[in-house]
Amino acid sequence: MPLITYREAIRHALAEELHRDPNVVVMGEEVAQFNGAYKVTEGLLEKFGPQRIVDTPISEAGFIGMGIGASMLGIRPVMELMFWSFYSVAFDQILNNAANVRYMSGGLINCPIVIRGPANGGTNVGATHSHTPENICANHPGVKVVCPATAYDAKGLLKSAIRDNDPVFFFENTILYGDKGEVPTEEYLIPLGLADVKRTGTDLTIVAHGRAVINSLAAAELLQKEHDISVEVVDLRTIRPLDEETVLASVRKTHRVLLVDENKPFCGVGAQLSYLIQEKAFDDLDAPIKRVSALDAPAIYSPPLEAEQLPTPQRILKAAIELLR
Amino acid sequence: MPLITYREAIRHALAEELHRDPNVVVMGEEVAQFNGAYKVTEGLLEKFGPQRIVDTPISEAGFIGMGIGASMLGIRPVMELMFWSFYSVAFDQILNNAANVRYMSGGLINCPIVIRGPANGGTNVGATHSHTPENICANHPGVKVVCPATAYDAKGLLKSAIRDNDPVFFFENTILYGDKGEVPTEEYLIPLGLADVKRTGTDLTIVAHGRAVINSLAAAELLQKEHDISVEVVDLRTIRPLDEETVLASVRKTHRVLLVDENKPFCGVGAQLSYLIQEKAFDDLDAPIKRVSALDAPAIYSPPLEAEQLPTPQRILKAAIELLR
Amino acid sequence: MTKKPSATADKHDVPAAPAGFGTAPVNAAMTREQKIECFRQMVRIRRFEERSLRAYQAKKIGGFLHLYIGQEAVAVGCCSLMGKNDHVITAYRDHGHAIAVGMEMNPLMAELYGKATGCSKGKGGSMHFFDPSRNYWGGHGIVGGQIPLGAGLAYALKYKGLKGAAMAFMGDGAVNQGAVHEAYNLAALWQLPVIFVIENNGYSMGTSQARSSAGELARRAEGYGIAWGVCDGHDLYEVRATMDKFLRAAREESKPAIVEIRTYRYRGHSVADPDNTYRAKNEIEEYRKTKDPIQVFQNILIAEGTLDEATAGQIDAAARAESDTSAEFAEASPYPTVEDITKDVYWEEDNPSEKKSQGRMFFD
Amino acid sequence: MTKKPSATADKHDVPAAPAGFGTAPVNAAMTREQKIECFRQMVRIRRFEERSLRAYQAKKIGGFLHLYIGQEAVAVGCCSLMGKNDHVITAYRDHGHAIAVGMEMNPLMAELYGKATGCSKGKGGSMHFFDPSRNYWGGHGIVGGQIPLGAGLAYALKYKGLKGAAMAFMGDGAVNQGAVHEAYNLAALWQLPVIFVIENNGYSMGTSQARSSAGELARRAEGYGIAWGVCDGHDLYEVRATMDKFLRAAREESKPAIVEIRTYRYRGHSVADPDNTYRAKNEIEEYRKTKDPIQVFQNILIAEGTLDEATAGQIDAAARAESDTSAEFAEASPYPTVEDITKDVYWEEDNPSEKKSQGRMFFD
Ligand SMILES: Cc1ncc(C[n+]2csc(CCOP(=O)(O)OP(=O)(O)O)c2C)c(N)n1
Ligand SMILES: Cc1ncc(C[n+]2csc(CCOP(=O)(O)OP(=O)(O)O)c2C)c(N)n1
Ligand SMILES: [Mg+2]
Ligand SMILES: [Mg+2]
Repeated sequence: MPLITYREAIRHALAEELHRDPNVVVMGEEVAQFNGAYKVTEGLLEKFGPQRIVDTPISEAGFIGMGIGASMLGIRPVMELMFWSFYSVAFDQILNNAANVRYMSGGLINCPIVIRGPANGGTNVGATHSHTPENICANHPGVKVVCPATAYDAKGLLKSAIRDNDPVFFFENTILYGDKGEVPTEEYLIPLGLADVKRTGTDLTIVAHGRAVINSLAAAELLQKEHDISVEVVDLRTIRPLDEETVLASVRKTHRVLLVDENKPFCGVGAQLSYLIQEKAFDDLDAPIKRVSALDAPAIYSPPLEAEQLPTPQRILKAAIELLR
Repeated sequence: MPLITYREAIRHALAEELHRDPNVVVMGEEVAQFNGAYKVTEGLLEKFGPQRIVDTPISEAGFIGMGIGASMLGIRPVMELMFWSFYSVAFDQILNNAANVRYMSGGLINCPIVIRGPANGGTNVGATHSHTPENICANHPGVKVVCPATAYDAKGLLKSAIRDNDPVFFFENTILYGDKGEVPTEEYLIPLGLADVKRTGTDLTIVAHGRAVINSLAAAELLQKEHDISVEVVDLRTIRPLDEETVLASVRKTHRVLLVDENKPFCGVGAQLSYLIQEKAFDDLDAPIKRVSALDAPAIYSPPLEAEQLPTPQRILKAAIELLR
Repeated sequence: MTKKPSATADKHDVPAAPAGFGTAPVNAAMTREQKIECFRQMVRIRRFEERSLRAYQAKKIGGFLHLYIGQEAVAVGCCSLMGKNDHVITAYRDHGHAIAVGMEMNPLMAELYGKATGCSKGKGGSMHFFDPSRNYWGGHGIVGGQIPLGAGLAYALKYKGLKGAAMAFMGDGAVNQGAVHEAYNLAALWQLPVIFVIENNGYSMGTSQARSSAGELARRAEGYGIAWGVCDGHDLYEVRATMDKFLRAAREESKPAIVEIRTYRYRGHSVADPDNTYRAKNEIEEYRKTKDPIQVFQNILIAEGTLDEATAGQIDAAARAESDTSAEFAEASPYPTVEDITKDVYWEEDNPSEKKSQGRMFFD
Repeated sequence: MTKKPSATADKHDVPAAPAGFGTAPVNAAMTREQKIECFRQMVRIRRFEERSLRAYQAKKIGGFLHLYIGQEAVAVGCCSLMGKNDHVITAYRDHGHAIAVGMEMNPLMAELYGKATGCSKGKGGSMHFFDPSRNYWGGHGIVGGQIPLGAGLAYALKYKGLKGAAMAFMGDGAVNQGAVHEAYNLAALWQLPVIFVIENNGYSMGTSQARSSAGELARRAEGYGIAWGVCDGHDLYEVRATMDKFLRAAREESKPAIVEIRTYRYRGHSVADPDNTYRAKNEIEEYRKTKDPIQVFQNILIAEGTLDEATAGQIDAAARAESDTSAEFAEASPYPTVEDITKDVYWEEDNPSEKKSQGRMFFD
């Protein structure tokens, strides 16, 4: 299988779906002529033309709302937020209009929109540009939330997202864009709501999503090598729908859980998971569930400090060892 | 002590603080001439004049942002959101500017703004008007979040909020506005971050905030009378800062916990509490923590059904009995 | 803070509708039946609203009830111009538009009652009427929030190469929401076939236009190079004559426009609004007497010889009867069940045979 | 979707600065020292920026670096007019304004390096320079998000009865954010002493003004009944002459305004921007050659006899030295500690002796 980057995997998914369905439109700031702020959409304008690849003004509420309206008439817009952080100025369109229009119309309308873009800290762009709102989005019934960690997952999940008839919010990561992974040349889809056990193990379950998966795998490697601890890493891949079976099966095997994500801790994804795990696997737990999330402050700019603010392999390792003590 | 309504208690807090500090300004849609959409600010225009009680256009991002800017220069704006739900159009101002400006300036600037208004379901105003975003706000370090359940608490907490030098988000409830409670005539303050045990008990701890406290107390009453179950009800009053000591002390006494709130469940306040409780009181728990929250769908309009969607005393009672089985 | 009055004249001095819009081509071309149909629709809206008010007072309806009484000529005038590819979206004051696009009273009243037979199955309520089969896209509660969606309907039309237009209605208070301006700019930049219709009834809740908006409402179009117009909304012919021009430019040349239609609501902002702090009783009376859109149009039609008093009376009686029937229908209908609460959330859950996702969709 | 070019001429055809603004009263009244000081500030900005660019290329700086090179006359011209009650707020391209209000290079460079000695203690970075002691309120990353705050500074001035003005700077791309329009309306309605300054450098990232904005940028003011103006931003005298008029109206009559200042950035949107997809190299060269604000002002000052080449050279050498020193200062400074991450979040936590709240403030 060819090795391609996470960025290319997303681009291929876009290209294939643009090719498959003439109603798919890619829209956002700098996606066309500039080839994308992070070059995800590079070359698409040339290939599909300005009808299908559309540059917008800096009007997130306006153009996302426009996409929602267009989706009600059968267009399938794939909206790029240059950063997911900018959902802050389009929050009403995203989490009232897209999330609720089906419900409020008693099911008469559906809203097949995809909103995608990077949501991560770690690139020293400061507090306003480093939000990871997958928890906040997933709080809203009516939406689906996807957080791929690898090129393979990103491609298969994005294709499913674009074909989905509900609003799907797709969270990428600028730090992963350059990561390479094996991606088949033949077409494949990954269903939303299916977690992936990225590493099997017996002593501890780590549940993670997004880049935290990568750091957890690195930590797991060290734990095995240096401490002889066997860690299973469950990559949620999708936050909502959530594959609770895979999570619970792992917990029932290892009896100890560490939750790792980049969210700010208060009401982060890990909070929801810990409720769910203790509720459904109470008697299987040999120790309290622990979390590693971002240190609880707005994202700091200072580069070496921001690295520490996020879940590093070292912080994960330390938490794992404490948990197993 | 005089019996006054929750609405009056808030009004008195506003009037006292307006009187005390000439930099306090009350601002929002219909707060002045119309006397407030829910009449919370009734009479304030007459008493304090149009400099201090200011009607705004329907521009939540604009006027809240304006308040944030004014607060940096020493004004202490108390902003009314007619519904907290409308934070959706001002999200960026509230959760980027107010929440982060202190941090991003390395502590040079503080933002003593209060944003208050009702946040609740149960009045059949549909999905877009029934958000309860205390979980979402509290996810953001830099802000404080208050959810009073009684007239007494509302007054004492609002006065503290207005004197606080950090942004404080104050969540009221249209259904509680008419509820009466004893409120002293002499001045008092309730510190943020102090929970209140609203009922003592030995068999089960219910942790709740806002109107869920009232319904939990009703359920506790029934549980005592009809099932001889003794329930302790802890009213958080403030979500952030959080009085974890009071919660944990109760759990260590009863060994069983039911979390009740109006949030949509995924990453609701209850999720955070369950992480915290299982982490810090793992060995004290005799049963999994359970939750009663809103049924997981956008707020339905249909009046009898919306009542069922929220945590009713009956649903709380049922959950409590199951938990104790 | 002192507030300077805006340059715009206050609502009060809107002049009486100048006569003569009946001869505008779009009106002259109407058949007798079409004219009477417009009259009938206005009457049906009025009677439906009055009936729903009584139901609200009898506590059959929850939440808000924003009545359209006094504004009927706007919705009916605009919607009577709709062709097969024309679309409508509006705010929460949405009963008039629903009837004007052809929705039946039964599902509307049942929706107000929160019944499963309602147009939104009791899930949306008064603010959320929808009928995609009639190109009616709601009914939206967040002030101004529907306006980008309206631009999106126009975007879809243009994308698909269909010659149609979207009408995106909003109130005079909504023009100060940021999303509205973003949509103006997008519509102008991409020449989307959308007409932004400002139903200026003089007030946003208890705030007069002068206290909420600087400048003239529709004239903000100039900042975007968009065509704009202002017209009186009491005379249905005038509404049609004005809108026809802009709709044609939208359909044929894909040109956006902003049109301010001056109208008036007789009732409070919503039924719960005490309505005595911000306008004088005689202001309302004055409108009722001299500018009532139904009365104005009835007078015109009678003067034209299109209608007689007797027919007008029959139409009115039929509308009253239809409203009463709808209330009976609503009353007799069942409520949704608790299981229904979590339906209509996800398309996929409602179409299990086509479901592709796995995992848990709902939580507790 | 085809995009029609906006009515506004593209950046390219901005005419060369007409001579003669030096005689405007506000410029004629300047002392020789004041003029040289303005020149010096522009040079200091330029050299600071160039030095920071080298530091960025040497990987001493993280994240974004949005250089102000080419736009110096705007910040210096505007800020040189500031009185004690005048305030400034801007977007992420904020180094120029920081130096123009009088901030020292050391804490600015240290901030870029993410050091504890930075003006924001290394917490804000390039986009978040602040100095309340110099009436400088940032440095904001969300496009347009600072504009309502600027209106709020003006609101506070008016509330306190101080005769001052707020200048709220934004780029040409920012005018399409809804919050900007909401602030326009509020400023107009309440007559707030705020000047909204659009620094039109022709592009928002890779998008030319014509592709992002319909109509003329500052003219949107008319929709709100606000005064507006457009001027060239290459000639510091012109910037001062234009802004002085609006600043006086703001301070003395509490009148808002929107002023578009046409300028140009030589560098990419940020240092990471490849800058070859959307404009021609010779467009940049043309600006450098004929409109460079420092060169333009130097020529004027020399022609006036205010400055000679030698002094200009000394100023430049001093600015280069100062920039190098600031880089050394930054380099030598310590990083914040991990404990610092959770400081400066809450005023109350940072002022424990005055703390009133209880409970847990931070979570894990
Ligand atoms: C964003 C937002 N803010 C406030 C409200 C509350 N609200 C509902 S209607 C209304 C007044 C709107 O007035 P206008 O736009 O003139 O429409 P009208 O009611 O006159 O039809 C307000 C303030 C809301 N629904 N959404
Ligand atoms: C709400 C929001 N959307 C998008 C961005 C990303 N972004 C940062 S700067 C910029 C271009 C802004 O251009 P302009 O306003 O002309 O200012 P300039 O960079 O030219 O100074 C964009 C799109 C952002 N920071 N905030
Ligand atoms: Mg109105
Ligand atoms: Mg620009």
